[in-house]
Amino acid sequence: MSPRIRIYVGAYGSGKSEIALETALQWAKTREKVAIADLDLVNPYFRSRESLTELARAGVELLAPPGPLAGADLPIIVPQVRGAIEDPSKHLILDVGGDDAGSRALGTLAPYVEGQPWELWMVVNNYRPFTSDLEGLRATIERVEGSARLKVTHLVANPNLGPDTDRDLVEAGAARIAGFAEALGVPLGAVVMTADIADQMGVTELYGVPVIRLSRRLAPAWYEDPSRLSDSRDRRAQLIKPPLMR
Amino acid sequence: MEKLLMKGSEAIAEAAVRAGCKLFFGYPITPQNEIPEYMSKRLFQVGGAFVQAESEVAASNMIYGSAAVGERVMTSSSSPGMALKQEAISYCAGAELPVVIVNIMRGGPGLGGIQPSQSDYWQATKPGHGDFHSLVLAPASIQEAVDLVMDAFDLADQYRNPVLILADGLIGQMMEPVTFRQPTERVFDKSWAVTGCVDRKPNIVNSLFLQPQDLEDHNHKLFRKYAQMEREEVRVEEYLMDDAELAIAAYGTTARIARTAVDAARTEGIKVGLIRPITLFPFPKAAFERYVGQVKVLLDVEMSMGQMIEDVRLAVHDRIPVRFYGRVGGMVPSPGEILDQIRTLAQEVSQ
Amino acid sequence: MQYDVIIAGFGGQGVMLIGQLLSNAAMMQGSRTVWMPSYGPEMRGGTANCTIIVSDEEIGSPVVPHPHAVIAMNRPSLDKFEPLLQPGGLLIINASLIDRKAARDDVDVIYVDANRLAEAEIGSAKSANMIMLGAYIGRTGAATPEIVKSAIAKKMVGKEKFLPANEAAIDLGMKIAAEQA
Amino acid sequence: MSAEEKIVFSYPTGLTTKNTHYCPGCLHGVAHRLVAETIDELGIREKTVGMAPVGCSVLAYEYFGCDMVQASHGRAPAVATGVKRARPDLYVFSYQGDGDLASIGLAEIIHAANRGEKITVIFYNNAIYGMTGGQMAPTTLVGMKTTTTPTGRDPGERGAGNPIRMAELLATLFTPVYITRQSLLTPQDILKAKRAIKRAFQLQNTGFTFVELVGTCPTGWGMTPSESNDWAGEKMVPVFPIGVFRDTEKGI
Repeated sequence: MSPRIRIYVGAYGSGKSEIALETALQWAKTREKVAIADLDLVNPYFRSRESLTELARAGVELLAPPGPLAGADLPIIVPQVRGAIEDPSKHLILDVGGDDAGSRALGTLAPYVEGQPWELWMVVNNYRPFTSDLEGLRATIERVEGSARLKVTHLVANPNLGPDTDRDLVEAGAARIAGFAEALGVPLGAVVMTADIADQMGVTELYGVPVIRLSRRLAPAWYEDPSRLSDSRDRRAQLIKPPLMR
Repeated sequence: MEKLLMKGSEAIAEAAVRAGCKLFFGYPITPQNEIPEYMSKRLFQVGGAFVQAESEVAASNMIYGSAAVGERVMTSSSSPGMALKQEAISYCAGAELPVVIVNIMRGGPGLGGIQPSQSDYWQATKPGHGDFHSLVLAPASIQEAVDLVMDAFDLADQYRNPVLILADGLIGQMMEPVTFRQPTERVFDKSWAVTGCVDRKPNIVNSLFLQPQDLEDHNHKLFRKYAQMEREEVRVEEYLMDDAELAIAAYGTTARIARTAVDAARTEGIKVGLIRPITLFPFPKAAFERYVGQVKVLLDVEMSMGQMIEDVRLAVHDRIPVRFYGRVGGMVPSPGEILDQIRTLAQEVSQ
Repeated sequence: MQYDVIIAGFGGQGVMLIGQLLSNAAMMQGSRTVWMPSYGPEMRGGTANCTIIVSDEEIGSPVVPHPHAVIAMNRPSLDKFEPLLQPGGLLIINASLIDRKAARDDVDVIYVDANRLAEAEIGSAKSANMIMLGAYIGRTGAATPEIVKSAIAKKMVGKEKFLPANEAAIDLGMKIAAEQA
Repeated sequence: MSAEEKIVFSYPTGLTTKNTHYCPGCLHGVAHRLVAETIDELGIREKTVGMAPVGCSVLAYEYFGCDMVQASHGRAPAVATGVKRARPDLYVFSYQGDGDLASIGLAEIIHAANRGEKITVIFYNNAIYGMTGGQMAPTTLVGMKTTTTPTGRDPGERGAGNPIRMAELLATLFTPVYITRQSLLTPQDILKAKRAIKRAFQLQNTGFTFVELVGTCPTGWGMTPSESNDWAGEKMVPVFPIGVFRDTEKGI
């Protein structure tokens, strides 16, 4: 079993919160006293605190600002987070905000984390700016480690283009990120893909690490809509066509 | 009652004082400087206070503060300055504070010019950030300006909402005889004001709502007030409309100029009338809608590039064609120019 | 019946003041009236002008593109407003400062040597504007001299010693208007 | 209560019983408490109106036990002017952070001070924008990394300017009657800060009074609470020296 504290960091929009949620729900099936802390101070939208009900049903404790403050544009770390870090009976997932700006919140807690069993997983999407090549990724990791005051222990491959993701794209991306991991000397922790692509590929493991099956929980309903239509790529192409050319 | 020959700006200031306005915060900008200048002399005579603020932004936040303690308060400015006041006007609407704001319009965009204009119709009726409305009153004479300012304070208190007096530079600068009526004796509940929490729980004046549902509810509450304004506060003047086949839509000074043109056209046998919105929000939609089937063409006349015309068109839903004639930049349309437009339309209609 | 007049001159010649006096007099005699200034940069240094309307009926447009009368206190004012005058209208020219005759032959013209007369007859060059006003009311009857004089008295509370000179200036203007009839 | 019992902690009525949202180690709570205790000790809760700013302390209107007005960003001194001019009998204070007061609201604070508005301004300076996620504030120290000065605040080539010292800046004005800077970093500092806040309220009706408080932002700085206190003492206090810059009654 992996250490009881799992921290997710990554660039903006890399998919941290989705993966943190999925991990919490998975852990809840096999572990006692699972908690997830929302340290995302940076982005007031699409944060894990929005999945309150689902987490409660699975028995996962959510450590996030209460009530109306959850929607506030305020950088709040609740004091219970430190308590959970130092409580040996808790299995804790820390969902940290994007990029080095977001991970500064983790820097506040780093001295308490250091004395405990922990892993810091950095989520990487090679289809995002700044982490599409090795140099960009190396610089991002350095920035994040600088402000988090902790070292990245694992990379998580989350190759995707949102609703336009397909099997080819995931396979190519996972290979590329596995290459980054090797070049950086940081082990791969998991490969992430949506459940339907995992089924298409028929895999539960890739590059010797588990596949995390994602069911995009945080995306609002309207976000999915284009992909439910017959061919979202053609739709997009139409929208991009300059109106004056028609 | 004694008649006084007063400049529009002075008359507006005096009307405010007589309506019980105790505080004025302003910043100099032409053509409305007579208002702060008048207030700087007058308010200290009635135990009030005047502050020349460091900016229009500050001035409008000062009225927010004075309104929060439940006092009658006013500020004034002209077009570019009004843009800066929009911040606090939105906060006043959000926190439901009664304030009166006077805009003596000049030409734009940008620094524009200081000559008369009606270029702020949009800024007045479709104001600031967030979903809200100010109640907008547009006088066409100095006497009407006086009467509307006095009403504005009651309306602001009644609805706990900003009320805007929108006038062009001519109304601000010209002199006409005026009389002042006694203010109404209406009493308004101000138990919400922050006057010190003696024998009650603390009051909070606020426009921040963290819960989306609460904010949506608050917006709905505000819009129920605007709906009530649309039912109860619409003001409009109709002139020679009974048999009119052509009608002019105009407000403020432009409407007066148009009336002279209407009179002249009538002597030529042209059946033309005038609809003059006095409240720009709520807009007198019904006054226009009523003439669907009777009026064959509407002519919207403005000292702007066609701002009010949008509301006129919405009111008649394309069931009457709406034409436009406007002058901008400080150019004031003459009665003759408007008369020419009327003649052309009359010819079109008769064909 | 509607009287309207544009009074124009340099800033400092008192054109705004005689306009206000006329408007006040109109109000005091129970007429409707509007006084409308040009304002802004024009007021500083260049020409200043104001429009006054006196009427028995409600006044529509405060803007008068073609006035029935023009009082021109200086040359630029004459050049600017003479062409706008209604045919048959009244043009009052300050002959002390304007070195040309009226260009129009379809209007009624009064030449008033206002500055010189003000100094010689009234004893103060400042009264030139009052002489012009006297000429205007003398010719048009827009207001009676008595009511204009009481408007002046009202305006000059605290400066009563200047009252006789101003009253004399009004009378002098009326006399000139009568002489040139 | 028996004679032997001694109250070591009580809740000031100047505060509501609502739990604050501040992060562990944040000193806004301490500053709030000092203001509230002052209001209690002077017995003026029922004639006090406070202005809440925009910034981390935006919700201050929920925490103070007196009438409160929420002001737009930086405008609290202007709103306070409106309140005090309308009701000179009320005690009026604004509570503002560094972005609110020293950046967007610089004009408002300087002119309120210069007019001698009879208000008390409590200025919490922690050298960073907390609310919006740790961007550079006007008081950010040279070299300090923020999300908008990723390589450290650089007054040189990058033209990011130097920290603005508000207490000193306001002390160049003739009008204010009391201007001080205190810190909240140690218990002794807090006692001194309390005395300063109380003096400001006591002098309020003689003119403009201003108390700057050197505080921390563990979350924005990425440090533990104790590290932040140490850092503020070592780095901030030399740039923002503690002291009284104006006390006209005492001839300062």
